Amino acid sequence: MRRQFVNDPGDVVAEALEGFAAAWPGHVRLNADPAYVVRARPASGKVAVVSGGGSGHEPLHVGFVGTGMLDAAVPGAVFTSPTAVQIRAASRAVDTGRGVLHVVKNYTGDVLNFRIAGELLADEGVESGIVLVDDDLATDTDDGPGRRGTAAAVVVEKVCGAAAERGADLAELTALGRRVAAGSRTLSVALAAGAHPGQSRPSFELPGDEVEFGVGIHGERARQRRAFGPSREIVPQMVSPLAEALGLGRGSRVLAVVNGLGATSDLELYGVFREARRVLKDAGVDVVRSLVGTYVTSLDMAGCSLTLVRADDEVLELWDAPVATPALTW
Amino acid sequence: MRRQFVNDPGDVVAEALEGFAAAWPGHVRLNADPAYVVRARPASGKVAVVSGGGSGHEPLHVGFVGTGMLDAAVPGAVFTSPTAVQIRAASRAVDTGRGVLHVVKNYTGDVLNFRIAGELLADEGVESGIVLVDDDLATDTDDGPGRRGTAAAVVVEKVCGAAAERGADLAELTALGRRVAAGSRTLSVALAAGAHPGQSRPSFELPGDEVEFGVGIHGERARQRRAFGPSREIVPQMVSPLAEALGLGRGSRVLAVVNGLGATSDLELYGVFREARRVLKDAGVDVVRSLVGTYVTSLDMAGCSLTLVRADDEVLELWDAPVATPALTW
Amino acid sequence: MAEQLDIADVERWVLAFADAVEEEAGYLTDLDRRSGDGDFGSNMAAALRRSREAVAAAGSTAAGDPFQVLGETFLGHSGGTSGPLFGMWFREFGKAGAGAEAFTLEMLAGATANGWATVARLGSARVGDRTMVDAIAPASEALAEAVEGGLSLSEGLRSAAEAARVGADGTSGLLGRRGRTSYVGEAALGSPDPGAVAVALFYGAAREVAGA
Amino acid sequence: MAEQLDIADVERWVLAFADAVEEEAGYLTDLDRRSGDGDFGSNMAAALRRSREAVAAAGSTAAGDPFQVLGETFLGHSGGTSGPLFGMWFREFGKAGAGAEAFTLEMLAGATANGWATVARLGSARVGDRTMVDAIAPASEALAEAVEGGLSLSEGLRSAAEAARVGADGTSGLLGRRGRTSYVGEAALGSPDPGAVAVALFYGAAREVAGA
Ligand SMILES: Nc1ncnc2c1ncn2[C@@H]1O[C@H](COP(=O)(O)OP(=O)(O)O)[C@@H](O)[C@H]1O
Ligand SMILES: Nc1ncnc2c1ncn2[C@@H]1O[C@H](COP(=O)(O)OP(=O)(O)O)[C@@H](O)[C@H]1O
Ligand SMILES: [Mg+2]
Ligand SMILES: [Mg+2]
Ligand SMILES: [Mg+2]
Ligand SMILES: [Mg+2]
Repeated sequence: MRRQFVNDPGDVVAEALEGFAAAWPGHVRLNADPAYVVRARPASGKVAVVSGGGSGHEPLHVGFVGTGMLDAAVPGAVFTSPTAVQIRAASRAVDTGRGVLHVVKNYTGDVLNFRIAGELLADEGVESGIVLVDDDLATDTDDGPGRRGTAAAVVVEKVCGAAAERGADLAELTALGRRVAAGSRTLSVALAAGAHPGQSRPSFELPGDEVEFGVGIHGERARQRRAFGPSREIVPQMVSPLAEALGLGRGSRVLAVVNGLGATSDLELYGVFREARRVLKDAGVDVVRSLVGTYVTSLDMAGCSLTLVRADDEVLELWDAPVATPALTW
Repeated sequence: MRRQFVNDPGDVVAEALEGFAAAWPGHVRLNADPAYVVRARPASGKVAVVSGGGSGHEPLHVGFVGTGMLDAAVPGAVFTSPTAVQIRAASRAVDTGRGVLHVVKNYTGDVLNFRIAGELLADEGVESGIVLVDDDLATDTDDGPGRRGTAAAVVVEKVCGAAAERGADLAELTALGRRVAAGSRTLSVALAAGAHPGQSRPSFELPGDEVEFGVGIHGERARQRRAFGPSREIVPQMVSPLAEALGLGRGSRVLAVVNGLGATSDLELYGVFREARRVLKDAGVDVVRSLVGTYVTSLDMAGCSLTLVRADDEVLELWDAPVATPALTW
Repeated sequence: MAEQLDIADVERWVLAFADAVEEEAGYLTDLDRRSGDGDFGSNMAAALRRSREAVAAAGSTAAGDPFQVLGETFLGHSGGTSGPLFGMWFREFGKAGAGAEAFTLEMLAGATANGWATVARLGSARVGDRTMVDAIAPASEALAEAVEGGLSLSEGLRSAAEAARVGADGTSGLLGRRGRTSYVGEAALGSPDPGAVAVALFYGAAREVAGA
Repeated sequence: MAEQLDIADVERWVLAFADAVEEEAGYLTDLDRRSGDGDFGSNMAAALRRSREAVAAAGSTAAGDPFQVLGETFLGHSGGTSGPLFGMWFREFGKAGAGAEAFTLEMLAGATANGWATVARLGSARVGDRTMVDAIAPASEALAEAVEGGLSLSEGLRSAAEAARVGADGTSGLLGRRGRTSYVGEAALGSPDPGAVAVALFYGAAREVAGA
């Protein structure tokens, strides 16, 4: 039996956005209808970086609006793409004349609505470019819509946000974002599904001796179930395919993100990070930067994802650049 | 059936600390045995602020080590006080000669071990003072060990940390911390219990139509169960007794902390914050600062706490002062 | 019958389309249940209910305006895949009739061709992929032939409506290659694609208004 | 028998205490189950196992040193309530015998009195609260009387051991006012407080080593 702190399920996102904006007045402003979040202090003279997608993944994306990262975030209903009109309105609101970079997780609805928004904006003379984030190795198949986008979005948004702050133009940002996305892969493991606001059953039930291996962030099941076991057995099953997919080897440098899917404690996430580092170290791979915490969720799913991102000097410098948002500040 | 990402349950804390220190090399250093965490760049010439307690409440306390907040944190086993020797070692490590402030949540084991540590330190000529955090209104009874300490610890640590950074002496810090603690009250509501690492059952079962009202952060049941309902019905039941206990009325100013107990989504927490603000506003109480997120947990408990802290200019200025820790930075 | 569709005709067309979709909402949803996630009919009906009000409130001054409103409404309020595609589809009709007093057959043929291109581009959908394109494409070809052959507006629209209906029916035998239906494979065979059926209803409504 | 306990005697005392607690671990845990959370015996036994090794490794040069080691071990490794209280208790014996070749009866009486004060201060426990203090206090009074009366070391320790035993037994009839036992109320009546029993074992071991 799952319960949540909600009023009417249909109002969850609007009410949460209202609370979010009230909680972070120094960082963000909310436009309620159409719904989008912009920086409290608008930037000037730079390419605007805008992201968005369904809600239910908080702090992604609204939590990353602020100096050094996003200029605007466009939240849809839970697990539902924002509309093209929302995206257009948010993009218009933050365009300074140098164009808008759309960072989009690779889901049909998101891609479609951001593409349409791009066409609507073009009609109005606002230039935009898209970076598709498609890091989910579990959906790496030859046909179909391609790999899903998950936690690598945080890295792409951070890196592009920093580069935009330094004055990069839209073409440079698009190329940079695509390079980072291309160098990112993620695998996610669920121990228990989350439940939609107002629903009393989780989206799937797992037997006690199995995990969903390669799960997404929308409560859907994975293609595989594997045996549950201690982290020392599960984590290497995540690390090795990622390292292989990215062609990592002795001397490679990576940025690692260990991300909780909603209901996973920091104790567990840090334990997973410790295992991942160990496995990578044994392979000669150097974890030069990391982010461990709850950043891209699937409502209250119990599980975690591991993202590896190929790190070069430019990416590292942009990663290290100052950022001040509700969910990420340094 | 609960499962976690762990190896041997007895190693959870040690392994997580190792991962934590590896994840935040710019902020912290770990001493593995006896276990404590100190700043990566030790402060000099200021009173050291040290906190600690059982693990399972992450990011509290280790996540608050860094500039502007704690000099050291001393984690015990899950839900178990650190030992006096651990506390002594951590305090010794960060004492700069101006003494050590111990911020202690009011639990018998914590109080005892911090008091003992204070006596051990005194024997060695290290001065220390204790601020007891006892904000939990649900345990406000005449006899017994007094109110438990919960999320107000974050506020006390932040405010005292900032004051220490500005050069306040031990007596001033002790008085300040006690004042903030005295002006803080919390109520917590659980929708589902968490489970200890390695245990497959949560620490209690709740029928679907009830919530634990006035729960603590150690998986124990509350004294009361109340009817589950929408946030607009539950939140006022939290706000009103807090406001009454603190004597809040028209014109009062408060800092509000809406805190997730582990498995509660940001969507829900921001919704709760929205309700709390609304109820307080109706009573003429001004929420002048807020913190909404997952800061003091009870493993993977589904639930949230609301803390109100009486805010005066000094407290607000110290709250706003810069802080740079893994879990709180501005 | 008139050789043009003026603003009032276009508004009637929109309402007739809304009526038809609302009437068939259960059927359309059921089709989407067989081939997707079962929200098509209710989503379309909801967006069209909203559009009715918006069109009424808009006070159109050009033949394209009701479609412009329809497009914005779909792009602004309709989730899922088909919502924004229909939004862009209507938008092409809005553009074609922007500033014009009425739609001619040529204008409708042009709007349909552009709409086809837009939907195909955005959805990467080709004929035979079991999508709305499988109704759009034959309608577009029928309209082009009608213009070429000098047919009247009502004749052209009847031809388009029939072509769209045949195209939609034909999706019953197609394996999905785009959208959610591509995940269910052969299970969708035997019933048509809901998006294609909706396109057929769109031209059916036009034919009705044109009195053909 | 000797009128003093030298380093070797103190080490024997510590070992005899450890033996006694390990032997009674099940019983002590059972007592804690009735009045608390059921971890007392196993926690004490674990801390004492660790202490055995630490004392052996320490190479004591003063009579207080083994107790110093015991105190540090309990303070550094024993959780719960009684662990740190025993740690501070042993520490008082360590201080009393710091730099000394042997313990006299006076020194033991002084250590006990200081230990009582420390435990009472830290635990806010008074006689009659159903805690270890209910065994410590009579032992302390017996030792003070023994010193006053000019008794020998072995006579004094016998008297202390007997007083501690009587005090511990007497907790069976007390309602808890400190620690977890205060939560269970009358349910604890009829069985003694485990901490008090452990204190009785401590003086019992001393008496054994003193040959009394
Ligand atoms: N890539 C695509 N290109 C064109 N049309 C598509 C595409 N994908 C789906 N459609 C159309 O959309 C219809 C389903 O719409 P809808 O139920 O809104 O989608 P979903 O619920 O899967 O997001 C299908 O019947 C099909 O006609
Ligand atoms: N406040 C106190 N002061 C002195 N002794 C105490 C106090 N509380 C408990 N004790 C002693 O500690 C013993 C229980 O120890 P332990 O099992 O370690 O405690 P817990 O498991 O409750 O933390 C009791 O039998 C009692 O003798
Ligand atoms: Mg559908
Ligand atoms: Mg859908
Ligand atoms: Mg006990
Ligand atoms: Mg215990």
